[in-house]
Amino acid sequence: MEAIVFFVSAAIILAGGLGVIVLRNPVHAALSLVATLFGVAVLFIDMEAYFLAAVQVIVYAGAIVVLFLFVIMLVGVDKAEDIYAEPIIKQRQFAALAAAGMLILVALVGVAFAGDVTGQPSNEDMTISRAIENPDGTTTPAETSNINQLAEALFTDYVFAFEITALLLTIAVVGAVVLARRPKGDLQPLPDVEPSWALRKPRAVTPTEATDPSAGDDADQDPDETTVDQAATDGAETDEAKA
Amino acid sequence: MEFDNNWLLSVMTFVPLVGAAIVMAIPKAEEELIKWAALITSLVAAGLGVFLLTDFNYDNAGELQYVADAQWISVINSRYIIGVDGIALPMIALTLLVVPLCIIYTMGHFPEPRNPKALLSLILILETGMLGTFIAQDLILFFVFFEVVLLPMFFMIAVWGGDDRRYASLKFFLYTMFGSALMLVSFLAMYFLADGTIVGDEANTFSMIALSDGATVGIARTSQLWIFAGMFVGFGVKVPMFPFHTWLPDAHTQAPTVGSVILAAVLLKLGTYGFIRIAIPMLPEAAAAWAPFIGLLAVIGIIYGALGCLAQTDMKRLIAFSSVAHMGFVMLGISTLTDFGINAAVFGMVAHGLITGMLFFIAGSVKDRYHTLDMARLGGLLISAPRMGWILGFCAMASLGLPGLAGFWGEFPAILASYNPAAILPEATFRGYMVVAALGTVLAAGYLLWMLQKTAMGTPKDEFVDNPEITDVKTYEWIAWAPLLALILALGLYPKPLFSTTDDAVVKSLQVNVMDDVPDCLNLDTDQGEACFDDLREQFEAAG
Amino acid sequence: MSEFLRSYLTVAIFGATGCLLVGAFVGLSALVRPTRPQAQKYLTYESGVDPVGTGWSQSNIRYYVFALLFVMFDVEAVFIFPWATRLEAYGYFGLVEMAIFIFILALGLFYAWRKGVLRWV
Amino acid sequence: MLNILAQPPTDAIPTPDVAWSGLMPLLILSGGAVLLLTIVSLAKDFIPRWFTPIYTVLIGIATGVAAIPLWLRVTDTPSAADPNNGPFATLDSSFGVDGFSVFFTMLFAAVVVLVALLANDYLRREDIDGPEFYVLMMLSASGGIVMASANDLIVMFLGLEILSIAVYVMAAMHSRRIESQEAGMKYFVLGALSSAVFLYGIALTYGATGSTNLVEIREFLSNVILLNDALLLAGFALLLVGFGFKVAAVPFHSWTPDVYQGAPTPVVGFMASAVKAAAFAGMLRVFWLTFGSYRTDWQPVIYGLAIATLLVGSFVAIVQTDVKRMLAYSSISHAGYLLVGVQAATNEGTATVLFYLAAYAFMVIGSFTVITLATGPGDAKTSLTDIAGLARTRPVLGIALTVFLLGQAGVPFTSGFFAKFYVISAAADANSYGLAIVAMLAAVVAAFLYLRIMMAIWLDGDEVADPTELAAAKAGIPVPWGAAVVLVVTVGFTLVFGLWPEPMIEMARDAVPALAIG
Repeated sequence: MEAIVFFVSAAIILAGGLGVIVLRNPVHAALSLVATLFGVAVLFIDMEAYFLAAVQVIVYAGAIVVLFLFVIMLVGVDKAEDIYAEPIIKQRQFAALAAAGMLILVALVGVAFAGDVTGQPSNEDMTISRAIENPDGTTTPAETSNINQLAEALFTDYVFAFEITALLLTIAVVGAVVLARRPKGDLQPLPDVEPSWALRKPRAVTPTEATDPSAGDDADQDPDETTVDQAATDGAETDEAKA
Repeated sequence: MEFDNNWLLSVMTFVPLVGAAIVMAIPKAEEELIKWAALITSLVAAGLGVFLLTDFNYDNAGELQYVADAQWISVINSRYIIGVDGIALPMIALTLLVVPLCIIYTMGHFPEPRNPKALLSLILILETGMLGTFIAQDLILFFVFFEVVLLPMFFMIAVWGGDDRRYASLKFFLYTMFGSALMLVSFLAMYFLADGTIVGDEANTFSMIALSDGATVGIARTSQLWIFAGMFVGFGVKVPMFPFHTWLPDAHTQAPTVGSVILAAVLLKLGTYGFIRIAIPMLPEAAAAWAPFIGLLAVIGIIYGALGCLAQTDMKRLIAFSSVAHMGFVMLGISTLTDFGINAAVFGMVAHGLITGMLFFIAGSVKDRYHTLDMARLGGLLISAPRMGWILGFCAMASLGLPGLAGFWGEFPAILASYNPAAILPEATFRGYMVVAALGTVLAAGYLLWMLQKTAMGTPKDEFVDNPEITDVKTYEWIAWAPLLALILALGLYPKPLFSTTDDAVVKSLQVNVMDDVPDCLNLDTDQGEACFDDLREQFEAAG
Repeated sequence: MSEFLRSYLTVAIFGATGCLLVGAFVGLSALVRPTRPQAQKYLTYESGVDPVGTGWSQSNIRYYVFALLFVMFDVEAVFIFPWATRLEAYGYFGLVEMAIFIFILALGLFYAWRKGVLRWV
Repeated sequence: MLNILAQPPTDAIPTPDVAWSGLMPLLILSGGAVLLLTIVSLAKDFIPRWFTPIYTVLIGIATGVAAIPLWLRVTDTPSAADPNNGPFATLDSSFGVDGFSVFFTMLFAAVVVLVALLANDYLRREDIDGPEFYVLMMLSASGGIVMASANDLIVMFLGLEILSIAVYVMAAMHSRRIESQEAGMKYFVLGALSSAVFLYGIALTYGATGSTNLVEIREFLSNVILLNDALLLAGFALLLVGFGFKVAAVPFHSWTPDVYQGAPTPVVGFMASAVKAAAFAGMLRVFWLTFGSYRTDWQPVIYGLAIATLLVGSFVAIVQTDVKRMLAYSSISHAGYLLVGVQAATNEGTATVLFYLAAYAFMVIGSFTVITLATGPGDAKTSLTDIAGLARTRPVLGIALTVFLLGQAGVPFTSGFFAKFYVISAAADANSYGLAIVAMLAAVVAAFLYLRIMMAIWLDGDEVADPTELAAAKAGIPVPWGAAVVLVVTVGFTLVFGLWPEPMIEMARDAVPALAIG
């Protein structure tokens, strides 16, 4: 049964992950991320880490993805960048090659040595006790709920980590406040730089494009380019519809 | 702690640095004051040098004198060890002589852009670096001073140089730094591989005394060869030896007159001095293995330099190429690994310093007057400025090795020594080198006389006739040149004092003083010699 | 089927029942209510304001700060929860540690408040 | 509720001891930052502009001073009179206090002080909000201290994040410059990726060893012979990638030039000194100290990284025309040298890295101070032609920059020379002669870069002969007192330890890391 749960949730995770990179509409991509995160939560449950599963849903699927969506909406979904431009020649092919290589590597490590988790939890107290299935079909429940064990670890071995997490979150708040503030005064003009030699060929690069892709937001956008983008997005949507 | 024993060398070395600081502190407007401060500083250093020359114990010139040994960086056991012996003494004297003369020369005619404050402080810093290199007896100290020399020279070329100064200065800097990079690795390898305990030092030591006294015998032959190779590149670039020489013509041509003079007179000697002081005494076995190769590059340098000279149209560039040829003779003398050859090399270094320095002075003065060094446009110097023409002729003669002038005693014994190199070296090869080198002297006569003919003989070209700028030797030039001319003549007529000063130290540097019964491995046949070094290694290993 | 999965079966049954009930009631009302379609009735309900433009509108960056603050306290809750379940086991040590934790986070919120990012203008 | 707490529960959990003395510098620095944040929130309109920089400087000095008694304690050997001497750890072995971590604490304190002095006038010039900058910088430095002191991988990860996130924000703080935003964004995206990789590495290492605690991992690795160490090695690789990003080792360096060019110049000074130092601290702690028994496995990888970093850093720098980009590549090649020291995997090698980091931190802050002043308002004119002739209009700045560039090139009589020398000697000691030679040759190539900058400031540009014009040009590049202090300190450090490196080398050697249980 656990195996079935594992495979189903693994399929959900992979499909979600694939969706994140394949879907052209960023909102859809974010939503398929939710699927992935839910799948992970199911895996946690499968491993009897209930609290983690809950946290996964509450924090990741709930809060983090909401944050993602905010950012996406902030940038504006309709202003998709021209993702068809390849800054480096044959970039896509290389990326695909690299991804395939990584996949093979991970698969090799994973498949060949999957059973070889060598470490033993050195501290017995920290072992998350699991329910034991007895031979006669009944189960002996876990000694204490894993939330208690988690708390125990949190207040002994990881108490320092716990405290500095507060510091980290504070930095995040300060950073967000600082960066979200409206800039004082006018923006400085973009520098007039030549595109680097790697970018110079093979397509003609307009100066605004070459300086900084993110400048497209507030700089004047090339009308032709926008239509191309629009077409691209539309095409992507129709593709999805077919799928 | 007596003054003359411990402090003399340090004071002498750092006086110019203090002078540089003083010069920098004087406001820019006080140009005269700046010049006099710089001159006085260099004269004070020279005065200390005179005291050193009189006080030096010539009977014991083989031993280091005025040794000071102080803690510097104890964690890597690098100490502030200084001292001077018969090899270093002439070099120090040469430095102390040339620098004040250069300052006097610049006082009369300052190169553009003027800024005497900067140029004079650079010269003084350079003096400290050069003197420091000659007195250092610790590899790190040596390396530090060796590198310190680089920067002032770089700036001198880059700021006061000719039209192509950027290229020349960068090339100079990068070449030399490339060499010293490998040299540093070699020093470190020696530090870790040598065992100083056999000569009563710490196990890992940078002390040049300990390392040349035999702390290095235990190093395996292959390691020795590699270490020597690193040093070879480092010193060879500075000399410069044949494949690494290309920076020299550019640097010389572009440098201001004083820069060229100091470069020719002292800086090139740092490389050959390194061979004599560090590479050969510390790694005699590797030196013996590399010597035929060094000799080959030396004779290539002699011929190549000479042919290069014949292809030049620029007088300064011609003199620069002649430096390559002359340093080839010095390196040939060194590569024989005999006391005779190395004595000749040291003499050659001094003679080349005096003569080529002088030639660059003249070239500078010619340039000031004619605003060109293109030999096709020059001519008739003997008519328009007869004294200068004669001085040029005198120096050209000295440079081509005319007996009775200093140049002869550098070249001729070097050629002679290669007839009879150390026994461990292949005799036939070196005799072949001798023949080629002798050919080189003929070529030298050829190009120098050709230069003389182009510039001094004939009648002045129309464009320079009745040019009021073309005057004969001026007073400041006389002051700057007279000592050099006198020394060229004096050393040429009576070379013995210099040879006797260097001889003991040279003999000592070729000995492998490791244990009581020292076999003279370099004076055995090739096979026996190598076996002899192997024996030494075994003895060392047996001893612990 | 293992014990732990069996307990989730209950959840599944409840969920299914819930969905069924909603479907049943919506279906029932669709059967009994009158149907008079008008164009206005098919407009998206936006608090009585006419929706203009596409649904994909660009939102204000201020939302982002709110969202981030929300995440921050979400994470805080994650830490508080395990502590709360065994409050007595950690004694004063736990209390002090948690107080420090909350205090630092509260300072961040305080800062954001004083900087005025919580105020909607 | 207090009643509940007062009763000793039957199953009370033993709570860890806290050695406050060991945490003191960290508490001062992070507490100072949080306090400043509170002050800013409470009285934002009443704080004079001079208050925050002075406050930050004082906090930095206090941090450094608090580290001194710790230094004396941990570098001493335990005796009858002081049994507590020597390295120790606290909070269930998650925070180690040893010579190594205290050395870094002092270094970070110094960096905070210097950058605060420099940033004051910069922030005023560019009209950037002050207090947040200082708060973030202090917090970031606290993250560095945590990384250098971490005895637990999770703690180290959090240190890394505290360090990095604050710097991401600082990099993007010049809100009117689009390049600054771009820099922050690029740094953030790539940095977040590297953090994720790092975290994955921690997970795999945990899987292989059963603990995240460095002490326990080391125990495990030295006591257990793994028949199959693939999982562990995969963990090593991922951790190394994570560190490689932070130290800008090739091939994980691609963010560096853009970020250095775009970020506000004082922040770049902070990044090049503190962030690099912290990442190397973490790397040494994890690899040399913890995975020391597996050094034959990771040494070759670092060897390769070092060579690639040295070569790319020095060669690519040649074609740059922007000073900040040049220094970015120079910082990459410096990372290569530091990797040479790490690769040696000896205590001596560790000491060389510490010395190098200290020397480099001062030189690089000094360099960026000069560039901050020379580039003028807008912080955008950083090409070689923009600073041409600087030494003639402002000889003091020219000389200072020359000292720093020579130091970075490794010219004698600067601390940079001994830094390079010492690292190379560690490599030679470890018999890595090939690496030593590559490193020295890279130094020659890199020297070209520094010479180019020097030539630009000394030789290029128009000669300004007219005294009034010269005065006007001078007035265009004011040297405020804060920057002047930074320059004096950094030039002094570079030259003094160039002539007499002994005390610094001694200190670096005393600062050998140790894993203590506590």
